[in-house]
Formats: sequence, C-alpha cells, structure tokens
Amino acid sequence: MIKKTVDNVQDALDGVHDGMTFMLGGFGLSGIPENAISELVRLNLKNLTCISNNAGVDDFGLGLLLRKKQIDKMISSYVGENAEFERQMLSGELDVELTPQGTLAAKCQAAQQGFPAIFTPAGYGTEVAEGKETREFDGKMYVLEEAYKADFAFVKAWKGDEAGNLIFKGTARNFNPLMCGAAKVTVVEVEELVKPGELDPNQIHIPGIFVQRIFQGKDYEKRIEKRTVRSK
Amino acid sequence: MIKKTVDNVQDALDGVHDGMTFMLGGFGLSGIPENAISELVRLNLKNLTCISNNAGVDDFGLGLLLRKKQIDKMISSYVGENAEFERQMLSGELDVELTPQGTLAAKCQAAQQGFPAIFTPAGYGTEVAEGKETREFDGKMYVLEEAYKADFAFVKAWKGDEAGNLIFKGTARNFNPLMCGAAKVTVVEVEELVKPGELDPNQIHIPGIFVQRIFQGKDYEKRIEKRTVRSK
Amino acid sequence: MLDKEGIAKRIAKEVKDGFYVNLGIGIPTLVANFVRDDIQVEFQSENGILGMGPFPFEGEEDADLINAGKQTITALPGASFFDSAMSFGMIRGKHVDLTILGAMEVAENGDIANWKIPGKMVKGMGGAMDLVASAENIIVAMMHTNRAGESKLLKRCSLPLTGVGCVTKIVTNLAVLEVTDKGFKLLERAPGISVQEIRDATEGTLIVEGDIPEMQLN
Amino acid sequence: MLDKEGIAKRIAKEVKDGFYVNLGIGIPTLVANFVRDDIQVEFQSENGILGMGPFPFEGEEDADLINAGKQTITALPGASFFDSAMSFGMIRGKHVDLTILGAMEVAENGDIANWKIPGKMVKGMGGAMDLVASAENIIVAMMHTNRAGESKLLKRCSLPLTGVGCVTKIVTNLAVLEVTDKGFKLLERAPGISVQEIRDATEGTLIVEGDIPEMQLN
Repeated sequence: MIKKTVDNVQDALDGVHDGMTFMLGGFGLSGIPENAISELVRLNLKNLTCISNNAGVDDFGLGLLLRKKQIDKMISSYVGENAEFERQMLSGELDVELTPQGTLAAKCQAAQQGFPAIFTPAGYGTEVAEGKETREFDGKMYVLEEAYKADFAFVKAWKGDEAGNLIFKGTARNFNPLMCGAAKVTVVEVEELVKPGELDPNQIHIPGIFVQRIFQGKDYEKRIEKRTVRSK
Repeated sequence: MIKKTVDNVQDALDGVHDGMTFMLGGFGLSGIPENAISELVRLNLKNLTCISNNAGVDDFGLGLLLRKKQIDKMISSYVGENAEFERQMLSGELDVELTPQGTLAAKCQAAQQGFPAIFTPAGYGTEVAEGKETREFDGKMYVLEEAYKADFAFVKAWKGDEAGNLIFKGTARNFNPLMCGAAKVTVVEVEELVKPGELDPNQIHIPGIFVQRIFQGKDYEKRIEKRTVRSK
Repeated sequence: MLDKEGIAKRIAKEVKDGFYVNLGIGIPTLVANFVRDDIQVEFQSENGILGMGPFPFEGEEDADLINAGKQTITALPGASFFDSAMSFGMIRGKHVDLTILGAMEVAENGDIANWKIPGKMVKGMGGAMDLVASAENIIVAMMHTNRAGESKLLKRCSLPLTGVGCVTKIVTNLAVLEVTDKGFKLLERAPGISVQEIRDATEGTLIVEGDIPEMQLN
Repeated sequence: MLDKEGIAKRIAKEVKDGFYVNLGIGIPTLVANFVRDDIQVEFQSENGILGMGPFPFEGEEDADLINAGKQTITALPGASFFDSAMSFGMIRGKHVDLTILGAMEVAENGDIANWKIPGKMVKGMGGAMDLVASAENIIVAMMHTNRAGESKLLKRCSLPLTGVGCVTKIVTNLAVLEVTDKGFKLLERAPGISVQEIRDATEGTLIVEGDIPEMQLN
C-alpha cells in the first residue's frame, strides 16, 4: 500500500504557483473542492487558467477567485450563474474557452488515460469546431479534440482511504473522477478519510494510483444552488 | 424504471443467427457468460465472429464453440490456453485478429460511448499497426483504431436488478462492463437478480441504459484456470 | 394557443414506453409531470443520474443530489449515479431515446441555436451541443415567436448554432411541426389556432398538406 | 551465473519506494517475493486489480480473483478492482512506474519481441504491447541466450516486434545492461561471470566502460 495522506490543505497544495493550469471538479456547486479553493484564495495566486465545468457563483466556489481577479482564463461549458464572471468576460478581462460539457469530460478522461485526443460529434458545424480538424466516420462528422494538460487537479470525494482510493457520492461525482490523474499532481480532499481496507475494493470509483495527495477536508458548506422542493 | 428482465437464456438470445458478430465478456475463464455460451453451442450457430479477450480452453468457455467449428473469426488479445484453437488457426480454418488487450478494451468502450475511433500507442511499429493510420501527438506515435461493431454482447455480472443495473465482482469485471451497450443488443446474465432499489445507486458499475435484456443465470461452474495456492 | 404547461403536455405524448429521456431546462423539465403512469420511462440528467425522481420534500434536500439545472432532486428505485464521461457516453452512444430541449431559433433544415447571443448573452452550451449532435430523436419545446413577435422558426438561424440538421420535431404554443427535407411540415394546430395564424408566425418554409388536425392533449 | 530466482532478486532492487509495478508472466512474477519489506509498493495486474497480494491459502481460491496469468491471487488492504479500460488507462496514462516483463529478443535500440514466432507459436500479445508502448521504465527479465545457446540481445530483433525502442534495462542470468543510444551498456556482471563471457553471449553492440562491478544481490 502506498500512502498518499498529507496533514492539511497547505501541504496538499505545496508547489502551486502563479500562471499554472488547474482542473477543478464539481458541477455547479455540487462536489467542488471547497478546501482547495479557499486555500487558492488565501495564497492569492494570479494568472491562473482553470478547467472547470462551471465558474461558481459570485460569492462561492470559483467565483471567489474570479472576484479577486486571480483567473486569467476559464475553460468551462456553462458559466451562466455568475454576474461578475459575465462582466469580466464581456469587458475582455477574462479569457473564456467554452467547451461542450461532454467534450470537457472526455478531454479530462483522455488526459487521465493517456489518449492524446478524441473524436466527438459535439460542436460539429458550430463555432466550437472552428479551426479544428473534422473527420467523417460512417457518414457522420466528428471534431478532433486534444486531451487537456494541467499542473494540478483539485478533486473532492466523499470517502477516501490512505492509499488514495476514492468513492464519490450521488451527483457530486460528476467531473471529479475524470480529473484524477489528468494533471501532473492530483490533490484530493475528502469528507471522510479512512484506513486502507475499510473501503470495499469492489466499490472504489477511482483507484489510488491516480492520486498523489489526499487529505481530510473540513468546514464543508456544501451550498445548494437551487433549492427546489415539493409539498408533502 | 424500465424493466429488462427475460425469463431464461432462450428468450435472452432471441434474434441471434448464423454469421453474426458477438462480443463476449471475461478474462481467461473468469467472468465469462457461461449460460449464453451453452445456449450458443446448443443452437449450433455457424460462421460466427467473436470478440473476446481470450478463446477459452479446449473444453470450456469459447473452446466449446471452437470445437464445434461454430466460429469463423476470433478477435482476441491472447489465445495461448487452447490447443484446438492453435490447430484451427495454423491450419487456416480459423481467421484470427490479434489485438493488444488495452486496444481491445478501448475499442469496446468506444463503441459503448459513441466514439468512432481512438488513438493508442500500443502496437505502433509492429505488425499490428500495418495498414493502419498512424499519427504523432507531442512527439509520440499513435495508431488509429476504430470502434468495434457487433450484433450482440454477452455479458456476465455478479448482481443485477430488473432495470438492468449491474455490479461485477473482483477481477471477473474485466471486459464485461465495456461490452454493455457496445453491440446492438446487450444480454446480461447474473448470479443474483434483485428488485430495483436493492442495489445502492452509488455503487452501480453499469447503469441499465446499456442493457437490453437481463436474466438470472444458473448452474455456474466458474472454473478456475490456474489454481495457485500458498501453504499456511 | 398553448401555455408552457400545454406544450409540455403535448410533448409528453411523444414519450413512449421504454424510453430513456433527457429533459432540458425550462419547458422540457415540465414534461415529466405529464408522462402517462402506465408506461416505463427513465429520466437522465447529464450531470450524472439515471432514474431521476421528483423534487425532494422540504428538509430532505441533498447538495450531492441535483439535476443538470442545479435543482435539488430525488432518485427513484432502480436509479444509478455515474460520472460525466459515462453520462455523455450514454448520450454520444445513442442510448438515450429522446432529447427534449428549448431553443432560441430553429431552422427549416433542422439547425438549432440556443446557447449564445453575441455581445449580449454568453452562458455557455453546457451539454446541449453533445445532446443535439448525438441524439436521433430531438424535440424542441419553445414559443413560436420571440418577445418581439418575430418567428423563431426560420429559413436559417441567425444566432450561433448549437447543432446542425438535428431537430426532428418542434412543439410550440401554436403547432406541432416535423422537420423534413423540404421544410417545416405542419402536423397539428394548437386548440383554436388556424393554419393561417401558424403560417403568419413561421418565417421558414411551411408545408401544409390536407387538413391539419387540432392537437389532442389528453 | 544466476538462476531465475537470482534474476528476480536482482530486479527487485530496481523497485523503489512508492512504485506501482506491473509484473509480467514468468520470472517477473517472482520479483514480488524479493521486494524489501520496508518500502511501499503496489502491484497492478492488467486484468483489473491494484494491490495484488500473494496466492490464497488452499481452499480460499476464488474464480473471480485472478491475475493476468490466470492464477488465483488475493487482494491486500487498500486494493481496488476495475475494468480493463481503466486498467489500461493506468498503463497508457503512465501512472504505472515500472513494468517488468520477459522477452524472446531485445535489440540494442530497445526494440522487444515476445509474442510470436511465425509459423510456430502464436499465443497473442495480451497486454504486452500496451505496456511497452506506454511505460517509461521497462525492465526485461530473461536468460541471456536461448536454448540453442544463441544470444537474445541482438543488433536487431528477428521476430515480430512487440514494441519499438522501449526497453530501458535488461537483467539476465549473466548481467545487468542498460539500453543506450550506442547499444547495450554493461552495468553489472553476475557473480562469477567475466566481461568476456558476457561479450561472447551478446550479439548486439556491448559497451564496456571501466571496471564492471559484480551484482550485489542482498
């Protein structure tokens, strides 16, 4: 068993610096690496490129970094929940690369699994495919999309063990597993860190080989973006 | 919930006929669809193409179909456990397409997930890449491999529910999940068929959407190919 | 003329037994409320759930259980959770039988635009480009005209495209239309709406053959 | 001269703390027995397990728990099971630190042949082509010569290749050699073996610089 545990978020983020490219898990505010984001805000890193499906909201998630103008470029599929984001984008302060959600997922997973590129039909014939190679297979057109390259991946899991094995919960899984091993260093924060052998090896979503550092996260807010309920 | 259950292996294999291409899960004799294979032998289908990592042994697994000369072509990565196989191959009775194991896995998964082709470094510079397109990404060479096409996929899972959700066990998982939804019809046999809601939705390896038919398998032999033990 | 619920009600009739369905944000979300009880249907949400149920009861919301619109939801028996790669694998691999989504514009060749208004609104395409590029059965739910009264069924889309030649059917507050090689083929009129009213509200080529029946909503 | 266990013992010294290691069939499998206890290592078997343990006790064999050689095995605490796509994702994605495998021939440019003898033996490549195409640290474990006494370290491979320019190090019954731009660089001699004996058994270019130490096996 190879131990991946670090004591705290500071140790977990050792080696980050200005100008790096980060992957951040989560969909909306669900499954985002809250501890890593807080530390990135505290460190006040600048000129970052962030690959994340969404950009948080004005006062939570990646919105916290946007507000401090730490991010130069966002690679996302949907950014419509964030007024400050829209302002920076329309003013040209923020460079934005909008990518179809499934393509974003595939480009992370390709990086994880050593595929240099993938072919997807998404975006063919639209401005997303402009300047990209396209190709026909069996009468259908596809766009060639290259795997992402990133320095750090920040991932949030539900449970993890000291060997770095991870289990995600519900729809908080989303992009998190795909980013593990997709960057040079993968840093995982978990709600519950357990001893090796406590997780069923048959139920591991991501084996520890894709993880470099894991730590017990704390103070999770787990904010709900759109609380919808029905009456009893 | 969409019910996928059929009563028995006969109903499960409805629509199979001579000359079809089948995918069959399993690695060695571990996780092979024993019930489907028995029924294919009984039906005495001919001129089959089988995509399966291995070809069974002389008297079990796909070896049973080979012995009855039901298979015209095998697509596999390793076939070294089967003397009858070797005889048919060297005599030219059997057409064999040897494919690197990871490429075989990727070509199944590509079919499942709608990727028309993948780039892999495996086999570059070898006879496996002859006649195939190759391409450089970041200074490394890759071979273009197209997704498989098959008529039926025969899969063995450990537990499944009536909605077709599947859980595999140990290393019997292997190629089975990758073949689900990779053929026109996916037929799954399980050791234990349960009601919807009995499986934890967080621990499903393959969601039912990739499965057309599921049935309770029976009389599993689960033969061990190489029994190795240590002394206490 | 139909309201949004009426459009959802009419589209619900397109949902067949055994269908896996992906519902977009807005009117499409409402469709789930009107699907017949006696057929087997599962709803997929592309952020990672199959077998999506209704909203939770108050106090039972879970931040780890949301739909693609970021709303809190529940999971039905037989549900499953998965990552975004597998989710779009389902979509790209054509395992989802029906996709219902909104649009800002649809062209008579089946092109759709629904993600961007240059210089004004750029929220991103989310999963819409993957959905329309892969699905074989795409129904658009929308108003026939925009707030300015201009037709949203056009000869060619003016906004940046989401996908090309992909829409199969359109259900609006005025009509049900099929996208054909020759243009929008009128299939049904909304209650009380005349063919002429539909013609007036449609900029793209409208094909009217024979008598056009009124929609049956129940 | 080393026996197979000796080769495995010497290779075990190449396994460093924190390494994920893939062991091929044959001599490589034996390496696990000789890895130091005080370092953290995990063994991957490409059919779908990380954290592979020793063979089971008699009566505890499980048909659903085997290694890539189809042998019954056990799983250690912290182990995980996964499908073949993820398994080769680990390999292709360079997450496995060290690959140890056998060979029929190795060429001085790092080419390896180990899957086929035309007209005589065709068992298939299994996962070997994926492993050698992706791994950055590949050690070959083999006898220096074949049964006919011919060198297996060649100028060029004569058999169909498994991979090109990929082998980094070779440990044989006679020597430890590194593959360099200029040929096989002799690093160590097996106990009691002279440089001349190694030279005689090596068809490919052998580079001998300075004194060549004898292997330390413990």
